[in-house]
Formats: sequence, structure tokens, C-alpha cells
Amino acid sequence: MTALAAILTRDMRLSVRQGGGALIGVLFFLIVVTLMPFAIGPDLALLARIGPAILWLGALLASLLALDRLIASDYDDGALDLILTARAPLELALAAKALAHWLTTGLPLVIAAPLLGLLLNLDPTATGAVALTLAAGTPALTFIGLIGAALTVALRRGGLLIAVLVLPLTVPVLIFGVAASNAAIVGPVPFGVPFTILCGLTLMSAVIGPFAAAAALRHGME
Amino acid sequence: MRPIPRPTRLLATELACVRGGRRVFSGLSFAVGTGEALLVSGPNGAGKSSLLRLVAGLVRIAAGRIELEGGDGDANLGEQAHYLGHQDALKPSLTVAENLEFWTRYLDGGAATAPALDAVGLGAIAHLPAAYLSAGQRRRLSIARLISVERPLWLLDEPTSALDASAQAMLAGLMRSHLASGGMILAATHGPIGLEGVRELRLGGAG
Amino acid sequence: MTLGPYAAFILGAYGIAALIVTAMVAWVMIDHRRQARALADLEARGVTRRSEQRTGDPRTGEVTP
Amino acid sequence: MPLIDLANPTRFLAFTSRFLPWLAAATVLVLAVGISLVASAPDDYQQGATVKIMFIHVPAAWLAMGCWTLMSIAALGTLVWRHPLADVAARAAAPLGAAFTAMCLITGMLWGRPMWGTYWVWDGRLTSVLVLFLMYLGVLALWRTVDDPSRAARATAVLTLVGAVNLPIIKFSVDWWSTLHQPASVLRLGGPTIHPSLLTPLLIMALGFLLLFITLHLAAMRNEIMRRRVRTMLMLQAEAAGR
Repeated sequence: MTALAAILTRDMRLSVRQGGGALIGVLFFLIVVTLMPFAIGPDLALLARIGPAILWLGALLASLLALDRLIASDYDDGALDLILTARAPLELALAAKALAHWLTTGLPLVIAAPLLGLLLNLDPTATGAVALTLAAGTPALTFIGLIGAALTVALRRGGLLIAVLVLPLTVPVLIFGVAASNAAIVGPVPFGVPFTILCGLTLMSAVIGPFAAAAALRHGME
Repeated sequence: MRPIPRPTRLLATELACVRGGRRVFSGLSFAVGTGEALLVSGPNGAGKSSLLRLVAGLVRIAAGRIELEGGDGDANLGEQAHYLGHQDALKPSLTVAENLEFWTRYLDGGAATAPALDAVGLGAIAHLPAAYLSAGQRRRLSIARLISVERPLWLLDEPTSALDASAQAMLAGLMRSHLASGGMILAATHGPIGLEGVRELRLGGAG
Repeated sequence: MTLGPYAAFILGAYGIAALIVTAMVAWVMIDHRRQARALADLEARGVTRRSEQRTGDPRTGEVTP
Repeated sequence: MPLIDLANPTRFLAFTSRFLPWLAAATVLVLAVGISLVASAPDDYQQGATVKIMFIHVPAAWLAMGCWTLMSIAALGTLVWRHPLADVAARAAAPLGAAFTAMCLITGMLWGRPMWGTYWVWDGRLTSVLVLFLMYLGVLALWRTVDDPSRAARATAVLTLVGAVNLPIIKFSVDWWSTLHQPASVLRLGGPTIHPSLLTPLLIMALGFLLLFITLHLAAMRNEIMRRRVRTMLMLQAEAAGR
């Protein structure tokens, strides 16, 4: 167990330190959401209606694009070779890395969402709903993105390629995330239904992600 | 920590390795007993690194078998070996101590890093970020991992690169004590590494 | 001085402004103390900067031991 | 003591250590006077007492833009005149600029709420300050990711100058964008001519904010110089430990 704790704390320490990517995801999220009204126009009623969708799309892109260095940095400096020869199973090591990434990138998105809700003129219930669904949904985005990161580890085209590869896999999470938020605001459907499905998706991806990523790494070796 | 069973022999029979569609070597057989060191030599591209990575389990075996007789039954070969590659596996933003502590805890759950740092002469700058280290110092920090984590088989890929004379002597000393305590070494090198009574395995000589 | 119906917003604005100012002041002072301690610790270990290693520092003129 | 002599870091440290207490005292004094004037200032006929928020919102906006100008001059210092303290000045100013921009945005939202009924209306001026805030965060992010100071200095200097060139363009396009969609004209910041009884507290507060910025900036520059000294001494320590 100490091995997984060690890699979790190391990754979090790395992302917070100089040169780490901890806040890059949140900045990207902030900028993407701020850009939307420039395109859509400052009509507050319209912004309020599509607010949850804007926040979810921003969080989705921010989560995926911040993942390209997750495994590639260990591959580049030779740490991946040692991780492969350690007693700790690769699947759990990758899950620990994904968790560390979510804590430093995914969680700040959830915290920043209510602030951005102000820009989009969301009322408190809408902001609360979006924050709750993001809290449940962003781990799924990170674990699915983990598979993309493992597939592209040896390639030089990391970042965008990951998004292209795994975006289709994130469609269910996006659908139920936005549906749950809208259910809380407009809601013919009770909030619980799409939300529990979203949580189910997250749990499923928390299992499939690490195993698929480990398989991708093992088969990626020559 | 349960006592680590002492493997008696590393045995390779008819090993073959294919990388990127190219047959790097084939029909390779050798054995390394306890307290023995085997130097793998040969021109660049002869497959020295590939052989070490293959033994460590980082490269797929095309044909043949490799096993560690008498080793820890349920641990595969890679988990009983130290692989020291060209890269140092160090994070620049972590300090010298943090880097070694991480690998010590990750590879075997222990945490005694101070003696290892002193053995490689980095004890005085344990608090410095690894970014400030020279290539030689980074190499020595990477070597410190071999001391702080107890593993019977050492797979060293050109261990003396970037090391000056005093560091090479230090490494030779470490290797001698490892062999004396019943360890095994498989090293890929261009020249001698300061060890006496060492067998050599020539790769790709005729090729 | 009556702050009228929106007193909360006025006081809130000044409160947040004061908060940001104290945060900045605190950041500057804490950072100063941290760097000063690090410098003192390094000097205690006998690490001297290259420009001070010469017998006399030409720019400031004082002779460093 | 000729000002150019300040280019030498050691001399600059001595200068700041001696001058900072006086500057800090002057700042506190001017701010105290300013706040007392604000307290006694009359209400605005339209907005009532909420106009008092203007006394911190406007100076913060001026400082937000002034700080980016300062950083642009420092960027020229780094790229063109190779001034040793230019990058130190820019790096010390950026967090302060970001903090004052955030203060401007938050006070703007709190001022807007009683007027418009919502915290944020995409008013032209406020939106360009928001874009400026994003640019500050961009520069700070670039400093955090590049670890070698000299390389970071040149990269951030280029980004700051490019930003400075684009700021007027952004301001124009955002104003155009907001007036294009905006129904009636929104809150006039202080109206065409500010009533003299409101003008003097505003100028005093602006002076107080300026002094506050200068004090914090000098102190932050001092920290930055010390931080770089620590870094070089740590590298010397690494060298001393033998190749």
C-alpha cells in the first residue's frame, strides 16, 4: 500500500511545484467559459439557459487536454521502466496517478465552476447542480482520458490526439452530466435519475480506465 | 519484510529478440551464478540494451526462455532485478532525498535512504532539487537506488557513463560488495568496469 | 454617514478589498522571511556567491572575509 | 545617489531596506485620509451610497492597467536594454497586478448588483478588465512552468509586450461587442464629469493605492532578488559537492 501512496503523493507534489501543471487545467476552463459569451453575445437569459452546457464542455476539454503529460513525462525520463518492474501492480499505479491528476486538476474545476456560474448569470440552484454533477463526472473524464494518455505515451503528438481518441468515449458522461444539471433547473425528469446514471458511469470508468491503460502500456512495449 | 530467497542462477536458453521488425539477436544462451558478473559487449546496435531490457521484462521475448532459479516464486523476474538504464528516472523539481525516497518506497516499501546517499557521496546535498545536479551527480543518485532497495540481480546498461574516475571506483566497490553478498550482475559496457574475474558475452561479433 | 439600503454591498466591497490587500502584504512579508532564512542558512553553511568570493567586491568596495 | 546606480542588485537591496518603512508609513497615512474623506463624501443623486464602491473600484482599475504598462516597460528593459533588474521588476509586479485586477472585478460586481439586479452584466469596460485578468493569469502560468529564470524572463517579456499591443484592440472590440448587443447604455462610471466633492476622495484614494502598489512592488522585488541569490547559492552548493 505504501507504494501506491508514494506515487500518489509524488505526482501531486510534482504538479504543484515549479513547472507542474496543476492550475493549467483551471485556467483553460476559465478562458474557454469566458470566450463563450463573446461568441454567443451578452444576452443574459440565453447564457443562463445554456450555462450548464458551457461549463460542462469547458470542464470536459480542460480535463482531457491537461492529461498529455500524465504518463508521457514518466516515459521520457525512464521512470515508466521502473514502474513496470515494481511489485506494485501497474493498474493500481495508473489509478493512483489518475487520482493524483484529478485532485490537482479535476477538483479545481469543480471549485471554479460556481465562480464562472456568476459570469453566465446562473442562479444558485443551477450553479449548485452543475458543481455537483461536475464533482461526480470529472473523475470519469480523467479515468477515460487515462486510456488516451497510455495509448499516446510514445507518440510526440500527445495532447490533442488524446482528446480525439477518447472524446467519443466521454459522450455518455457529457450527456448525463448536462441532463442532470438541466433536470435540477428546468427538470421534467427528477434530478436523481440522470445523476445516478452519471455516478454509475464514473464508477465503471474508474475500473475500465486503469485496466485498459495498463493493457495499452504493456502492448505498447516493443 | 519477509527474507528474500537467494536465487542461485539466472539461466537463459535460446533467447531471441525482435524489435521493430528487426531480429536483434537469436539463439542466445548464457547463465549467471551467485556472486558472478557477466559483461555484455559488442558494437552499438548489437542488442546489448535490448538484452538487458528483455531480462527486466520491458521488452517482449520473441523466442527462448529466461528464468531465475531459486528466486522468489510468485514475483516475476523484473521484480527481482534492478534495471539501470540510460535514463536516470529523476524528477528535476523534486529534491535529491525526495527522488530516492520515492523509489525506495515504491520499489520495496522500505525508506532507509540516508546510508545510500552517503555511499554515493550525495549526502551533503540531499536537500537540493535534482535540477541543480550535474550529469555525473544524477547518475550517482540513480545508482543510490541500487543500494537502498535490496534486489539480487543488477541489470546495468553502461553504468559508468557520465561518471568520473572516483565515481567509477565507488561503483566498482558497490558492485564488489553486491557480488560478495551473493548478488548477480549483468552489465552492458564498452570497456572494463573495474571488476576482476569477470566473464564476457560478445553480441553481434560475427554479424 | 448612512449607507442606505445597499450597505451590505458597500461594506462587502471594502471588506474584500481589505482582504486582498492584507493577502498581498502577508505574501510579501512571509516570502521575505522565508528567503531571508534560506539566505542565512546558506551563509551559515559557508556557501559564498561567486561575486563575493574575490578578496574585495569591486562594486561595493567592502572586503568580504 | 544616481538612480542608474540602482541597477546593481546589492545597492537596490540596501536602498529598499532603508526606504520601505517610510513608504509604508506614507501609504497608511494617505489611505487613512482617503477613507475618512470617502466616509464623509455625499451620496450620488442616482445611486445613493453605493457610489462609495467607486472609490476602490476605479483606482483598482487604473492600477490593473498601469501595472501591465509597468510590466511592458520592464519587458523592454529585459529584451532591449538588458537591464539586470527588469525581469525582477516584471516578475514582482505580475501577482500584484493580478490581485488589483481581481479587486477591480469583484468590487465591480458588488457595485453592479444593486444597479442591474445581477452580479455580472457583460458591460464593455468590466469585460475588458476580465480579459486583462486572464492575461495576467497567463503570464503567471508561464512563469510557473518555465523554471530557468533567464529563459522565463525572455518568454514572459515577449508575451507581456504582445499583450500590451493587443490591449487597446481588445478594449475596442469588447466595447463594440457590448454596445452592439447591449440595450440601453449601462452604468456610466462616475458620469461625464465627476462632482468635485466626489473627485477629491477619488484622487486621494488613487494616490493611496499607488503608494500601496509601489511599496508592495519594491518589497516583492527585494524578495525576488533574494530568491535568485538563494538559487545561485544552491547551485554553487551542488557544484561544491563534486561532479
